[in-house]
Amino acid sequence: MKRIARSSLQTAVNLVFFAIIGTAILSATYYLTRDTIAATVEQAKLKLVSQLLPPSSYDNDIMQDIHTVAADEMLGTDEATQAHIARRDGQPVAVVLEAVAPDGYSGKIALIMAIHPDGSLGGVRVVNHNETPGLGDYIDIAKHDWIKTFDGRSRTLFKDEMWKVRKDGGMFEYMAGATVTPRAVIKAVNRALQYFEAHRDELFIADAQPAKGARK
Amino acid sequence: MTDYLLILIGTVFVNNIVMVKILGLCPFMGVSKKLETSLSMGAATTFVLTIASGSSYLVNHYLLGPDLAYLTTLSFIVVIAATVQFTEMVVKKTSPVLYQVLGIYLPLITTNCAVLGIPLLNVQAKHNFIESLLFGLGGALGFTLVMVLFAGMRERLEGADVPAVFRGTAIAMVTAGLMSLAFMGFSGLVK
Amino acid sequence: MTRLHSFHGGIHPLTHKKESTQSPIISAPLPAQLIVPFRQHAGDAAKPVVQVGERVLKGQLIGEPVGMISSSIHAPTSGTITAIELQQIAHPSALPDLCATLVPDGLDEWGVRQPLNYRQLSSDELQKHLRRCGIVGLGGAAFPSDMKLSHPVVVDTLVINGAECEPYITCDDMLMRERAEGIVRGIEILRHALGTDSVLIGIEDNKPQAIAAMQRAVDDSSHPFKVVTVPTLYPGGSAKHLIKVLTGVEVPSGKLPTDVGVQCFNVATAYAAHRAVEHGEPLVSRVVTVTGNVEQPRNYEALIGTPFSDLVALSVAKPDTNRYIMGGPMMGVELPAVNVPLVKASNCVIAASDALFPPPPAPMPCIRCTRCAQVCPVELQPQDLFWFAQSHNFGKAQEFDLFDCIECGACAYVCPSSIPLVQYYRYAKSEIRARDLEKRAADLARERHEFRQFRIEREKQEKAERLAQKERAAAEAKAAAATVIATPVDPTADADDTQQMRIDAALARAKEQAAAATPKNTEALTPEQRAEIEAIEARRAHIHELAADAGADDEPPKHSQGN
Amino acid sequence: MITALWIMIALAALLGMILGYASIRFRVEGNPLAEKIDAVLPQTQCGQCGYPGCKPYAEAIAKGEADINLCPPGGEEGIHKLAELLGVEFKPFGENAQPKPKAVAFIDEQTCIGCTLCIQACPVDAISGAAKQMHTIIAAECTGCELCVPPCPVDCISMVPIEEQLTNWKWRYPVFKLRQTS
Amino acid sequence: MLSSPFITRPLTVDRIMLRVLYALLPGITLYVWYFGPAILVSIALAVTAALATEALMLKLRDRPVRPFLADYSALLTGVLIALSIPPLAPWWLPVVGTAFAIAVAKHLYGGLGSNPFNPAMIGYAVLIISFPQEMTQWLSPQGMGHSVLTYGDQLRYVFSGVLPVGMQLDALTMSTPLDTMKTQLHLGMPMSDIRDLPIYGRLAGKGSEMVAAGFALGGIYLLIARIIPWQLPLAFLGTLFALSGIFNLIDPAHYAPPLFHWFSGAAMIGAFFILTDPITSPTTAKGRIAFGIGAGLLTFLIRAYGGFPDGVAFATILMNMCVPLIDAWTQPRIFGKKKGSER
Amino acid sequence: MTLTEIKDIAYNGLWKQNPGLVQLLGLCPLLAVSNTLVNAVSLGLATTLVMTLSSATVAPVRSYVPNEIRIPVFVLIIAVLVTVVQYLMNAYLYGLYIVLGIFVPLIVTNCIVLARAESFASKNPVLPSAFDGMMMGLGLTAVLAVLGGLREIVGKGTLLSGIDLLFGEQAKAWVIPVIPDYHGFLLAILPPGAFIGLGLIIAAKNWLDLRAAKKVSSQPAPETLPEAAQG
Ligand SMILES: Cc1cc2nc3c(=O)[nH]c(=O)nc-3n(C[C@H](O)[C@H](O)[C@H](O)COP(=O)(O)O)c2cc1C
Ligand SMILES: Cc1cc2nc3c(=O)[nH]c(=O)nc-3n(C[C@H](O)[C@H](O)[C@H](O)COP(=O)(O)O)c2cc1C
Ligand SMILES: Cc1cc2nc3c(=O)[nH]c(=O)nc-3n(C[C@H](O)[C@H](O)[C@H](O)COP(=O)(O)O)c2cc1C
Ligand SMILES: Cc1cc2nc3c(=O)[nH]c(=O)nc-3n(C[C@H](O)[C@H](O)[C@H](O)CO)c2cc1C
Ligand code: SF4
Ligand code: SF4
Ligand code: SF4
Ligand code: SF4
Ligand code: FES
Repeated sequence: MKRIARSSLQTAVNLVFFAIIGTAILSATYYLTRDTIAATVEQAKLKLVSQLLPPSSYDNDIMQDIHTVAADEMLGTDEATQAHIARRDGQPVAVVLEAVAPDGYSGKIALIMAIHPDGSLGGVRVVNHNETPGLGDYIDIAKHDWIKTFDGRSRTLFKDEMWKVRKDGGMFEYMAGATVTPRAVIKAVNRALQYFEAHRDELFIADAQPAKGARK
Repeated sequence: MTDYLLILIGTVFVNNIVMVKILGLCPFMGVSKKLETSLSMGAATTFVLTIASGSSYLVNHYLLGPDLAYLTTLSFIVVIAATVQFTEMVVKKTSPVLYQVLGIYLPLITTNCAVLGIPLLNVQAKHNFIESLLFGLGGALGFTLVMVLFAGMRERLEGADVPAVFRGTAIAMVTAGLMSLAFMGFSGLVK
Repeated sequence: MTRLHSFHGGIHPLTHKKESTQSPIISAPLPAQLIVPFRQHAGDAAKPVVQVGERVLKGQLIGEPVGMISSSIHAPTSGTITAIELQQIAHPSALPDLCATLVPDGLDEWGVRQPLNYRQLSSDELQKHLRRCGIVGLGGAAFPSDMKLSHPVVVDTLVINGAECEPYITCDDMLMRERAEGIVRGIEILRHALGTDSVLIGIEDNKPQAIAAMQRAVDDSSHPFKVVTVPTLYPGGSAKHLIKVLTGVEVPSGKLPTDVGVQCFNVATAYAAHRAVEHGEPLVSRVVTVTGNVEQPRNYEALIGTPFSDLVALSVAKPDTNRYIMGGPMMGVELPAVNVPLVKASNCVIAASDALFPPPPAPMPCIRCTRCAQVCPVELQPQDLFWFAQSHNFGKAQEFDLFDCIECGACAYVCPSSIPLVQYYRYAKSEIRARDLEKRAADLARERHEFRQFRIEREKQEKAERLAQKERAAAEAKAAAATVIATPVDPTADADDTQQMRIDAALARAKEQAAAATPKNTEALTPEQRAEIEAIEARRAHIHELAADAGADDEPPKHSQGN
Repeated sequence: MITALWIMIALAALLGMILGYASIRFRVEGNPLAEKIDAVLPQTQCGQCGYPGCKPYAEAIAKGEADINLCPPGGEEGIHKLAELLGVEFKPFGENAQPKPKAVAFIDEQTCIGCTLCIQACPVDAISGAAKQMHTIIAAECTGCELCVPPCPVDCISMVPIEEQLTNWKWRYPVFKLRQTS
Repeated sequence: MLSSPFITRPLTVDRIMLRVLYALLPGITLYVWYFGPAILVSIALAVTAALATEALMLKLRDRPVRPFLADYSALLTGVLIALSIPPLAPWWLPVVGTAFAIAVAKHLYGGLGSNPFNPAMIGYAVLIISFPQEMTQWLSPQGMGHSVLTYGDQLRYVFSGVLPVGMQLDALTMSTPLDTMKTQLHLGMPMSDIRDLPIYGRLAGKGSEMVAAGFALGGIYLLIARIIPWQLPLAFLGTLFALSGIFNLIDPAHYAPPLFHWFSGAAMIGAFFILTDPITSPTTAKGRIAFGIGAGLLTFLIRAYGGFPDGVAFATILMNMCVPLIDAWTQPRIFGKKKGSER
Repeated sequence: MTLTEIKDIAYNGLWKQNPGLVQLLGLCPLLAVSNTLVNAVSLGLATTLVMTLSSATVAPVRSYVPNEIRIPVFVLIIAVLVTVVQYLMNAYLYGLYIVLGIFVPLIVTNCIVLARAESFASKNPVLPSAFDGMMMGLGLTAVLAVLGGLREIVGKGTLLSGIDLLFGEQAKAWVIPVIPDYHGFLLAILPPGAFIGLGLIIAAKNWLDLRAAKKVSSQPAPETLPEAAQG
């Protein structure tokens, strides 16, 4: 019995020793790189935003100017997201919204878009999708420029029936053999614009406390 | 209930851990020469993987929390390695017969990417405890399924007139490729 | 009417039986020379009991059974034994076997014949008699019939095999047509020996005349035997399948028919039993079909040992004949040469030509079409057996019941890929058997090796003990001496030194002794012997040196013992 | 940082204790693998593998010290069996370990001087005879290991390949031309 | 020395394959009748590619070329691939698919008889995954499209991708009936409305239902000629019928009726010509039933819920993976052994 | 370390005992992230780094570790190293870090890392161990590179796509369009292509080995080769 106890203890001490050293090294690295990582992540997001909005068009710290958007059917989201607000000289220039097209050919398509206060689109990007490679994936900017056709469109200029693929009588091009995907994206963007119309004013009010901790 | 069923179907077939997620390949290739051993290996992995996903959920949820996320990998792998080592010792003592069959393969489970991959995916997907368990179980069942099927085919291939340069692992790889091609048929089944 | 049963599979090849049933059985003339193999039956070969140059009478014992499964061999006619040597026989290996060459004297003089009344004999006595008379199964397997009559369990049905399911062969058919009475008498003898009540005689429906003749003979004999017509279906003549058809009983895999209370004999065996018991004639001749590519296909009653060439000459082989098959086309063997002798199991010889039996097209890979499985009477999966056999995966083949295969050839007959399936099975079976033997030999070797290790260990220990005893005695003596002489040298150092010296000496002696140790089967060595061995040892050491110089690769194995 | 340390220490201590406990509690002796390997080896005891007999070779394999392709008497078949048992790839024989055809030793009884040296060399006691008497080899028990050949001072032992006879004849693997005749 | 038996029945591999090819003729004829001759070009391309690849691989593997080319199995693979891709496909599509099928799925495994996967279906799967766009543009039946391509036009398109002036590929092609159904259901159209679309005929797709019937006819010939076992088509079609029937009864707005399933897509050709590939299907009767049921189930699942409009190809290769195990676990009782007794 | 030792270790790691081709260890990253050359090489180098360090750490530590916690301790060491590498990548190569995804932390369970720790580093001194780890890592990287290149060319018709993740925006110009106007053979980029591609590479290695063996053995021309039966 004693032998067992001693052995257990010995083993434990041994393992603990390595654990301490390991944890120490790890923690050190973590604390050393933490800020760089945070900066890099921010930078990456900024880079995405810059595809939607020219950086010269705003002058605020867009990453800090946040409005939390509750989950909404119109946006296709099922948890709260963050909208970033771009301002120039304090005046809102655009809001960067996340939306989801739930009815892609193979599941959800995650979108991000910049909407100007007048309801026109700064641009749309697909951030995540599972569409068939080679068929439905032309919505991805890495594959095709199709997504750029949204640039500058607005619901004031184009009526609801124009927000369709050409095949259904709308204004959007599509690739033969894959119309489910563009339909889903167009529908989602259109609905996001409608959401914007309904919530325009509150969207441009930044959260009182753009706390860091709120980030996922 | 249906949700849980879908998780199970999704992990076993649609997002099969080996064929689609490409995890756990070393044991998949290494222990699939014989049907019996692959079944046993599957069983052992199922056991460890289910425990690992459960306990790593607990570790992650109750010990680490969001602030210590950087310890995730470290703590998970230590828990897993200990589980495997413990299982090995217990099996060795309590059931020599089972140990005969699994003996060589048990330590291999530690280095099965799937065993660490599934807990990490669990964290990424923010699964709750039951979901984590099911995800682990489903992943392991999927692992067992493809490994057993693969072993069956490899046993049959032993008799085939495979070109010399392809004999052995090369044709096994090609077979695994065609299997994963087949598994693509499941895509879209569970969205 | 007996209700008939059926078995899975089977095939309907063209029977080609008409050709050889047109004329009655005739006796083949005495050949110039008879070659009688000593192994004509399943089991161990018989032991020759005659000398070269000895004159023998017809029916005289020339080979005596050895062991349990074995049978007697008799002189087929009177004449002189001119040789007992290895000669080519009808075997697919084309390897020779021990045969007696008998030059007939033309008298065909019978030795002593001792007819018996079977009713007064016990089963045991009958069995002994049949063994003495060299009666073996004439249905193909040539299994000693006496063995088949001894059975530990109750046998209630005797099945008589008159199916003759193989194409071309008609010897049983003709025998039944012409000698039905003898057959029925033989059946009664076998029935008596077995002690069964029910006797079923199964004959395929393509032999109406044989059926009629047998029915008549049975009616005449007033025995309650049943002649049953069974459908023509190859391999309906296989004992287990005939039993299934006639009685509905399936002989379990790996078991004998007697285990389910049935025994099966061929009609010709029954006839031979009749001749042996009621005429005292040992088995020295049989009916054999000569057919195929010959001018006069027919059946002969021929002496065992008749070269096939003689029989073929009688029927006149057509000029394009290029090989001969003993047995039927489904299960027979190709003769290595046409002059090999007729044996007890030879029911047929077929002259073959490429026109008659076109050589099969080159085999293609198996396409798993399972036509073979559809016809396999044992319900095996021949394509799997083939797959494993061709990849030398014998364990799996055995797992898939390779040893239940009766080698009937039905699978190969239908195989669209023309794969010689049966040969693969035979290959696999003989490899497995060889491996089993090897395994047993290895186990034996391990045992012997371990025993040897153990013995050496024990001997070493004993020797060490003996040595220690001697040492102790010597040390005591020396110690006594030392005190007497009383040297001024440091006693401890001296003690150590002498101790060391003594140990060395002892070790050397022990080594020497070990080298000359008495191994198994040897008595204690005399001094002369030891001297001689020492000389040898020296020579050997020299040889070793030479060998070592000659090259490193000749190095003796690391553990060469004894030095 | 401090919490991290504490957590890892607690975790490590706990698991370490469990494992340390288990290592004593569930200790197992012996090596059943070597025995399994030994069962596969041909027991010729010839030492051609470089080990003094089959058992030591089996132990060496079990310890992972020896390759599986060192036993010529076992043949390729033996390697396949070992590969299967150990779950490793088949490995062909090396240059200097090619199997020879099976043979048994034969003592030329005219030349034999009855020195008993061969008897001592034979690992399976397959030689009978006594000193100064003619020796004979019990063919059925001879494993063909050739160990008795070098010790013989008068070179009277030769290895005779086992010939094919009716009793040990085997059906051949069907060979037919699938290759082009060219 | 040869072993017994010395006689054989003269039905050889090439004759079996040839009969299967004959049995495809009614279906192909109807195909040409309804969709024009483009399919013949596809078949010719695929067959040429199949034979060329087969010959090349045999040469590389140092095996005799002639007997294996003459066994028609490669040819059959080629024809089946051609029948499963859109007829108006660019020339390289059947060529790439067939070459992959023969080279990788067949010859890397040792050629005829050794391949665990159905080569034609591997070829199809590779194509639909790699070139989904080209693989989803099917010809509309004759008289359905706004214009009709002449034989020469079809040829020219296949080889150069150029259509006659004023014609658009869009106008000539459509997605298959199954695909359209899937898309429309996705868009929320109820089943009844979908069936009123002009591309549908009485049972399923206009034209394609007749082609399916043609294949069924050929299949019945194969059944009668005992070239294929009955268990496979029966179990497959039965399962498909039963499942689609049940779902159609429960929710007719979202699930197509059984006959629709039978006569659209590859169900018929799959049941009689593809699942029945002897080399890649189980060898036991029970195993074949299990195989057929499994394939039927998977086909229905993929059609009803999956990402692909048709599931026959994937169901086939998924079930191919199970064949060794099915075979091992459905070994029949052998003569003289009790059922379920340990082998 | 003697020169022959160095040569031996290098030959083992790069060819004879190549982890990806012969030992079949470390397959998951090998197959999962080899869809482009850049991904493949990056993960390969990260793994090499971890392997070198872990082998170098395990070698001196080994003798102080009781057997029953050998694996946990080794794994712990590896995990620490991997996490460090992970954070460094996260901080300085963010784009790549996102692309390689879960496979960076999974270097921990990359079988080859532990396998070398167990089978080499635990029996050898520090320097050879570190060198062995590096060579094994490079062997894996080499296979990754070949496979990644192959898949990228066949699948996309380009080479070095994604290089900008490593070297920033200006590197976009370095992408080589190997086959211009290529249709794209998607299969190669998807998982089946990974398996089949690796199968082909293994076969190619077998072919090279076989050819080399034939060349060697063709000189003495041994008659002992058993006649190959039915091909
Ligand atoms: C394998 C496969 C994958 C497909 N993937 C997509 C996709 O990702 N996006 C899409 O819109 N359509 C996809 N489709 C095509 C749809 O099924 C459908 O044909 C098309 O969207 C309807 O187009 P149409 O209206 O031009 O006929 C796919 C089709 C197949 C066969
Ligand atoms: C080793 C062996 C032992 C046998 N022992 C008996 C036996 O004790 N009793 C018996 O009736 N038959 C015995 N037989 C004979 C078989 O039942 C069978 O009749 C004989 O092998 C001929 O079979 P046939 O089926 O060629 O196919 C034995 C056969 C063999 C091979
Ligand atoms: C495939 C096959 C076919 C057989 N056909 C016959 C046959 O037609 N006639 C016959 O007497 N024995 C035939 N036998 C042999 C029988 O199985 C059995 O050995 C014999 O009837 C026993 O009688 P016996 O010992 O008197 O020869 C056949 C055996 C096999 C394996
Ligand atoms: C009834 C039958 C069905 C067949 N079906 C296919 C098939 O679906 N796909 C295929 O590639 N070959 C098929 N073949 C041809 C051949 O079996 C196939 O090419 C082999 O799989 C090649 O080894 C078939 C052959 C027969 C007799
Ligand atoms: S030879 Fe064997 S496998 Fe073939 S049919 Fe006859 S019993 Fe069945
Ligand atoms: S009949 Fe011939 S080709 Fe058909 S499954 Fe049997 S062995 Fe194979
Ligand atoms: S080489 Fe000789 S001693 Fe070594 S294992 Fe083989 S038979 Fe035994
Ligand atoms: S007699 Fe010679 S060859 Fe035979 S086992 Fe003994 S030592 Fe070996
Ligand atoms: S790298 Fe080996 S299992 Fe993943």
